[in-house]
Amino acid sequence: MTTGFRERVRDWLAEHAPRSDDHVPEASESAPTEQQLAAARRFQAALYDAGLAGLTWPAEYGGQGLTAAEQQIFQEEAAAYDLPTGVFLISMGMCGPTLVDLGTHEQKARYLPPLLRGEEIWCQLFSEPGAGSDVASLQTRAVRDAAGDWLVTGQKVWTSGAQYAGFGALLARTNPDAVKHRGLTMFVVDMHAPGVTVRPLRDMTGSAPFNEVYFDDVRIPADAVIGEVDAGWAAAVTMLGHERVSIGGSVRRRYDPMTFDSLRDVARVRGVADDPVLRAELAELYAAERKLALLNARLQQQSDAGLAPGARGSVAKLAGAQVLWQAVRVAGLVAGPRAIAWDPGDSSGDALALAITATPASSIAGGTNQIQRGIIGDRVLGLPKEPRVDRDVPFRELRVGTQAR
Amino acid sequence: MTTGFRERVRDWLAEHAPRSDDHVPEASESAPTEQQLAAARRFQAALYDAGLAGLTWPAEYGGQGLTAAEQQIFQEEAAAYDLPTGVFLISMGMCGPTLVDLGTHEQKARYLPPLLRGEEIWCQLFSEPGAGSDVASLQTRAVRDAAGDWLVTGQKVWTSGAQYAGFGALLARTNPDAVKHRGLTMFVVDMHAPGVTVRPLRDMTGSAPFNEVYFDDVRIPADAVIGEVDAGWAAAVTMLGHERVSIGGSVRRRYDPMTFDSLRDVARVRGVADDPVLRAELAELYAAERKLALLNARLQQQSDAGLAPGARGSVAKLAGAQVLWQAVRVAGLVAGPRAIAWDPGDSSGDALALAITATPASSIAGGTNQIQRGIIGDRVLGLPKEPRVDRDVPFRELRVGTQAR
Amino acid sequence: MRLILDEEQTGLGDSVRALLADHCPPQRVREVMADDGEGIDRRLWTQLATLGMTGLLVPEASGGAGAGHVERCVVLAELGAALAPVPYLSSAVLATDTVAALGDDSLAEELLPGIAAGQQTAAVAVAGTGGRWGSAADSVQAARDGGHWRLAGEAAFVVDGPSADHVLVYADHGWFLADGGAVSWRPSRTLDPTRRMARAEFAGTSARRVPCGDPAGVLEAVWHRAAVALAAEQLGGMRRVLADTVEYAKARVQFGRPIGSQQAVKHACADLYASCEQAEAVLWHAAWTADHDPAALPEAAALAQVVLGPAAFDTAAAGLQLHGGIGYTWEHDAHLYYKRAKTSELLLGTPADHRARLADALCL
Amino acid sequence: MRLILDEEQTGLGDSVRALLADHCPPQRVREVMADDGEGIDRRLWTQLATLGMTGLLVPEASGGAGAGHVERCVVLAELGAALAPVPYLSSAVLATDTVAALGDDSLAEELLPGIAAGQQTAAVAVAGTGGRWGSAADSVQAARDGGHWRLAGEAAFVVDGPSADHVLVYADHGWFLADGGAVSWRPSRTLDPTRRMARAEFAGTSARRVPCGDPAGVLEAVWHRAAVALAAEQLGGMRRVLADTVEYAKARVQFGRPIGSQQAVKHACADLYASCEQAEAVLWHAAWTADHDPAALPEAAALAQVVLGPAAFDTAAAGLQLHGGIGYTWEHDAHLYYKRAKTSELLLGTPADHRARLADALCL
Repeated sequence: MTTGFRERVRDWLAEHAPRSDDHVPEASESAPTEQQLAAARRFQAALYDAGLAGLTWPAEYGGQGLTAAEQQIFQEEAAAYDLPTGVFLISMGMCGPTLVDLGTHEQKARYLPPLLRGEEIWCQLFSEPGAGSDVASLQTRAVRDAAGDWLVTGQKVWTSGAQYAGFGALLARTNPDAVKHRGLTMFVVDMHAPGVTVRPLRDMTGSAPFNEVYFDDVRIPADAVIGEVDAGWAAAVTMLGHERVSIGGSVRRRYDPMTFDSLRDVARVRGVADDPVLRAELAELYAAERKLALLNARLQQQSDAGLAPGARGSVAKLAGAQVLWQAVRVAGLVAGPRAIAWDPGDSSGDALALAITATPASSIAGGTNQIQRGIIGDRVLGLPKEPRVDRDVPFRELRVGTQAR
Repeated sequence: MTTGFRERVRDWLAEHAPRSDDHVPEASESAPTEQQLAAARRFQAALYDAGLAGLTWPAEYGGQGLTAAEQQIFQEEAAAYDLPTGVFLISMGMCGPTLVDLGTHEQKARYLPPLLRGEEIWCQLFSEPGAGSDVASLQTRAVRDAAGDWLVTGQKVWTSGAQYAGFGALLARTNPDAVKHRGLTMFVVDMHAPGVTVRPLRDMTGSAPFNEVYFDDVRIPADAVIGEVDAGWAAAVTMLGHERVSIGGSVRRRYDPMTFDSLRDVARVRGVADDPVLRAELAELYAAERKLALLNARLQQQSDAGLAPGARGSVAKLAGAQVLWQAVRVAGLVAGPRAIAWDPGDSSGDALALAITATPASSIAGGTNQIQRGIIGDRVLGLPKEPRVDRDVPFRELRVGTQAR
Repeated sequence: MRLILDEEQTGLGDSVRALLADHCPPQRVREVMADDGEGIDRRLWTQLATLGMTGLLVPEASGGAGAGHVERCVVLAELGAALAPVPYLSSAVLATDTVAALGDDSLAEELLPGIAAGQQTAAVAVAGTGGRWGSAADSVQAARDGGHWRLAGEAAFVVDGPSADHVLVYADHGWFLADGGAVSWRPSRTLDPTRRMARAEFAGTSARRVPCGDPAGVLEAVWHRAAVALAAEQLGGMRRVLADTVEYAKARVQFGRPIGSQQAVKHACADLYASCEQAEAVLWHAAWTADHDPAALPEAAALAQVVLGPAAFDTAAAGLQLHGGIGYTWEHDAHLYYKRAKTSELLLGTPADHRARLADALCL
Repeated sequence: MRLILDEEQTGLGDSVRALLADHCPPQRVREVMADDGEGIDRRLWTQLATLGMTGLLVPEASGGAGAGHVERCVVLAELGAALAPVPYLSSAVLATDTVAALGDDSLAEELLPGIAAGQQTAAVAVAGTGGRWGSAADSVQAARDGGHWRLAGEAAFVVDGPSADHVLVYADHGWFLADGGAVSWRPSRTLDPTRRMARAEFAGTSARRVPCGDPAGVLEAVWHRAAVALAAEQLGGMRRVLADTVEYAKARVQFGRPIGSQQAVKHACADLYASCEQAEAVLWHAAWTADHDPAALPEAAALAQVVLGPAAFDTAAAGLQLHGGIGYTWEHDAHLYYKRAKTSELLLGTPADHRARLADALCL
């Protein structure tokens, strides 16, 4: 039966996958154009109509009710294409699965089908200026009014896709008298509700793939709670678990100036590939890249054999960032001054500079290197936790972020 | 007047400083022979008789009552020699100054003159198997008996010079019901008292420059307390302050296989000095060594100008260890297999292997790299301290070391 | 060998720092950076000139201060800390030092008073399109045309080129002086938005040949002095990043306590401090050597770039990392120091090139 | 490409680990180490032989197990973790692989059954006194003497030489087999007290020439297999150091809490784990490649040494550091792993040599 499925997927993709020039940037890469967005929605709708969206999700809510085996087959076949599904990554990889896990029947019936068809895109509203690695210290407040509705005020940051999302999964503080992990609640928020303001957030590369989202007395109905009131931390952990899986699965597919292959070519073009010192640097970079690739392949084989990577995925994340930093160093050595000034219109110059400028994200976004080392130490090696000074204190009495409260 | 002093020192040293083949190893290096010890004592006595020992110490107790200026002059002149004073380093640099600061008149009168003459050598008894970086967690107990004497039981470790020391400055716990820093007392202990056992402690190089010292109901009279009962932590801080000054002042004088000069010569002898990769490695090692040397020179100039290095000395200690580790790496590259096997009788092979084997001490002894970074962060940069879980708990209730209590 | 500043030098740094705090806050840097023009704050430049900063190494006879490299490095460290958008490195360092090294009195008389007064700026064109220091000699051809010379070809990576009144060119027949306005400039895109560079196109551009027995020797002398000066800028950036990072580590709370109380952050800050302290010592040694021990300068200057280049970049990268997400935003200044540090690390050659220079100086 | 072990391979590792836990505890390693003799635990060697471990790569026809590199690496990882004082690397790897690569049936018939049964051991002499792999060809001269050959000169860094029954020598005229007892041995002093090496002195030593069309090719093939085998030993050492260090970090209390709860220690342990996991992947890839994709072996083997050599040493050094003072004592085992790791890092050439091999394989 799975053989038939593979052929179906392969045939469908061969017919419907867009050519690479229809490329849609991933949510975390840069903001898509209206046109790219429309093309992505069309593709996702076609995927849904072909019975290839939400493979493992319940059939009752628009999914296909299949197993991880079919999902794996789809991914293997899709690996040959550059599908324009980046803008749905958060919807499909994080918000949707969390709704499947924790949503009410009404929520799932209302939200999952249009999510799967690409009609409604979701974003994730956790991080705040004062709450990055320490998400649970967030300050956005949701206060219940007499009618049982919630009124939300606060600011979120680093929100991918907020500019085109119809809905968001919002984490807000509903009980400031509880300790910090206890007084949070997760909500479905309509991104077009009055009081929601989305502003692009420019990052150090100069582009604005992220947003800041401001909530000014935004009204949310009582039935928009995901999971239980004041049990938002558990819901967030559920969602972040789905995030880790999606991050680990991503691959560098398109031209990347920071790979060994690219930098070796730069060295050849500049005529410095024979320099023994640069040759050694390139070989070391290759070794670093290769050992990470082999680690990922081994994690995959272990996973296929039934040993899920879990927190060990942090090793790949950490090593990935380290390889990139090493590549930045080697890029300077092989490209020389060309890495710092180039002619307008020289797209390889633009690409190299963008890659150098984007590298810090690798060791910050999705959990800093420091956070990854903590995860490995705590969860993989079982080392004792640091003493926590914020566990037993009502949130109201805690200092957080850098802001006056 | 100081001009005359410089000449006096210069003349005396020219006449009395031993030739380099009379070399006496430093306390932390390896155990001296009886003969070396006797020679060192003779030299120190002559120094004392010439009025050149204890320059800044009170004249009342055998010192010369001079200023830091004369001390500085002496050190400058002595730098040209390899004086056999290593075995007195702890006596003169730590125990003596602490007695000057905290001792009673009787203690100073009894102990300082023979200490200055080299007749009685001192050792420092702080560290324990369960209390290294965290000295205040030590478990050696001193219990007062009906007569007011103290009975000491416990084990000390990493004690330099205990095998030839006449006296020790001992830190012991006198009140286990107090919090850990409050229940300690410092004592003068007679190293030949019944119940004191000194055993050589072999380190990873195979030599035994250190000792373990066991106390089994050792009786110490009431007047042997240095400073106040239960105020031993303050006394220890005083003594460790003197230690930091002596460590910062040490220099690598004799042949050292881990220097740039030595490793460049190894590369030349092996005919690999022209290898561009090794050339680059050697140049990097030179840069690391040179920037540390320039840092030390700058700290000295600042100190001369009235800005004492204080905790900034930890930078030199940290950087020194890092240079050595870098040198170990370069040594492998330039010496190749010769670093791992050599003919019996090839003393350069012995020296290289010893240097590789001794390197870990550089980042552990005298405070690990981790401790140095903490000192820089806390005291130089003024970063907030880590939360301490052991500050307010009676020592009796604390877990320490790895031992059952 | 003196590795600490005297009172006068300390005072000099204080006054420049105060000027920059008032007139060149980050907001001002960003205004100039966003401007499509020449990328220079002319008003600030004039203020620096008024204080005598623009002619520190110009002899008093030519209207300069006749001061030393140490003084100039004191100023450069402050400019580097503020990312001040002024043509100091190009005009007060590279061009001034080239004129000095050429030793041609009439050239000095013609250029230095204007440079020292800050009324005119000059740039140097020494790299060809491949970027190697000195490779302009391969890519710019000089030909005699009657009484004067004409230049043809291209030079690249010319710092502050388009805004310069004069351009000193290292061409196949030695050193030439061209009028800035006579050169055809093609502004480059740059990693660092606070430092402009351009490609110079010569198409029969009229130029004056500067008599010079050893053009390559002059080029070397300029490199050594530029390496020291750039290291001073790099040191300034390191100090500023360190100070900002320590301040942030004290203020930012996470998991109920300041992040600076976490060992991961505290120890990283300690490492930055250790790196910065060693960089200080190397820089002041190089500056002192430039003033007092010219024979030792090739080694000291190479050492300065070997140490400061990577140290300044690593510091900028670590500072950004320790700021977390906020450091990755355009709004925060961390990225400006990051881009400047990578640019400076490669401006006079790569760290591997500098290491090779050091190895040469050590007779390795 | 398979990077994980199957059940049988896992079981193999378990049984060797159990054997070593019973018969080769640290105390036993130290007894053999302190002994002036050959530095080998003969009883343990016999036990390994009884389990069939000594002839894993020997064909079944010659009395071996006919297993693959993966299986041998499983065993080597356990031996490396235990620092087992047995001539496995010398006899079951270097000598066995040399015989296999030489492809001479009569040699194989003569040597392999004894080696596989663990009744005889063999060593290889390939380095001259300078230590370069293969340089014995410059320092050992072979001359025909009637029907046989005589060897003159010296080879060095011969692992387990004096205890070997047979010695395979890479001399100027190709490969030779000499009787171990006929060689004059000069035991070397070694950094690693658990691995003996010696200098072989040949003074007209009678030897048999092994016919071989491409002696250098055989040498290369042996290097590739040795690089993989040594990497397995290195991985075993890394795993053991990591486990010991994590255990210590949980148990040791400082400032009122286990040191493993301090970020400085925890994050260092995390880095060791990350390094070890990547090393595992590289090792099993190299072992799989040796079994299934010989054409890719030069790259995979070089990669294994480029990665595992420095990683194993850095792990040993960091593990020692994290133990603090106790790790610096002779009594603690940390120094044995430290000395073994530095020795292995340089045993088949330096990391720079291995990197050059990798660059060659990548056509850089």
